[in-house]
Amino acid sequence: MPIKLCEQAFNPWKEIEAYQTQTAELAGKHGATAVFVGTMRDFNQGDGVRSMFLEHYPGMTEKQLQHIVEQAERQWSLLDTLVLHRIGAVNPDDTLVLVAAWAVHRGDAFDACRFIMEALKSRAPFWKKETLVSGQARWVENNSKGYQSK
Amino acid sequence: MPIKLCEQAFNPWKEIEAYQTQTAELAGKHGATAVFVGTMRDFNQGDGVRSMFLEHYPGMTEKQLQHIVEQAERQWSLLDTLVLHRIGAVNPDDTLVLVAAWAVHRGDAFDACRFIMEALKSRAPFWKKETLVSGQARWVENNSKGYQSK
Amino acid sequence: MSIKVRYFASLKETVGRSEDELESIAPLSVRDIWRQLNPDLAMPETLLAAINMDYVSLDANVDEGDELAFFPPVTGG
Amino acid sequence: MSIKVRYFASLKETVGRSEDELESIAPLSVRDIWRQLNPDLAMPETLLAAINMDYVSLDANVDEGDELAFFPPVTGG
Repeated sequence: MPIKLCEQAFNPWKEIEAYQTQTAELAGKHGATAVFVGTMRDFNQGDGVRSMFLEHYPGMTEKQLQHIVEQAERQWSLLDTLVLHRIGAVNPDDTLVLVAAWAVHRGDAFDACRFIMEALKSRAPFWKKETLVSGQARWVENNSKGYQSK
Repeated sequence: MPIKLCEQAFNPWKEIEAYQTQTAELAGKHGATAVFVGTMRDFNQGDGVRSMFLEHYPGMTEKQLQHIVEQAERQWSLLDTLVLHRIGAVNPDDTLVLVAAWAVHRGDAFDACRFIMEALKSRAPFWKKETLVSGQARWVENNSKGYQSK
Repeated sequence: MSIKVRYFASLKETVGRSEDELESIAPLSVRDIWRQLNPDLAMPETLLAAINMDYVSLDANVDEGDELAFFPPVTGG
Repeated sequence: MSIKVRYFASLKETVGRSEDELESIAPLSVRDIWRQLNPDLAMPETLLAAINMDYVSLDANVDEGDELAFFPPVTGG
């Protein structure tokens, strides 16, 4: 269940392939892999976007992602997971996030991948600041509060 | 929306990467890619499996997959899809199926990928015949009828 | 003109043939054709049928020139 | 011992600082600390808080030595 924050651009398909190849326990054992890749678009809320900065809370980000993956592992029958998230300066078409889940059966892989992704969106402390084509900078807003404190 | 039946082993991650790279319209436009990869296990229903043969109904397979993808495209907002399915003789750890869906938003990509995969399992005319480690051959059974004729 | 009938997977092994050719004058349903071609074989409960590569019910009518296929539940993916 | 307070993203720009250090004798809630450190700034409705990198409610008590963080709704992924 590696979780990595990446300061440099990464190729999600090469990352999955490399991880799967090096993880001998998966060979012949997993029947299902569900993957989500989030990519930076060059357009958001009606404006062209030139670049973006991904701020995060070092330490808390890793801790929350760890919680999320452990929760998924308790809830579904998983063989392995992989979570990569970009931090710092990013450009359109860069991969922002990769979530992969390996399981024997497809239901577990699909459900866990989606759960991890939704939980990451609402709980992992990342914040996006866009620089528009116009030169203006703005924080991306999240209309839902996301994490609901009790 | 390419749909391909593959007689030879293929690497799903290289296929996605190659398709995405050659499809210029996706660059900077897609925010979300959801992928499912089904892989042959070396174990099924309590028995070691040595190899498998994937029979299909040529013509109907392509027609049904086309229907399924078109249905997904009507139901969700998608930028593109890719469906590859292996046919013929396969070995453990070979990829059996790859479904990818590209969209602006993650909900569409996730839902469409899962829909295509579930519909493929119930409607695409493929049949698996396993050869066990013991040498015995058997057809894989589908306990649900799958496609419900009205 | 005639009706081409195809069998797949385990069903092909059960009936012992992959294809039949049927000359018919009267209108026939999918069910009628099965009975006519396989009089000694009960229709499997989970039997699926397709006419011209689209799924149909066992009561569907088959026309001259159609390709009718019989097969067990599918197990791809 | 003291309480370390951190601000992130747009909130950091709004308060104009990334960190505060607070010496406290009385027991304080997250809400108390916000008010003490930012007396002229209404608490944003969507404010999130974490103590030692776990989410907490605004009524949670903060202990000496804790790291308290304030930030807006997250937008990762």
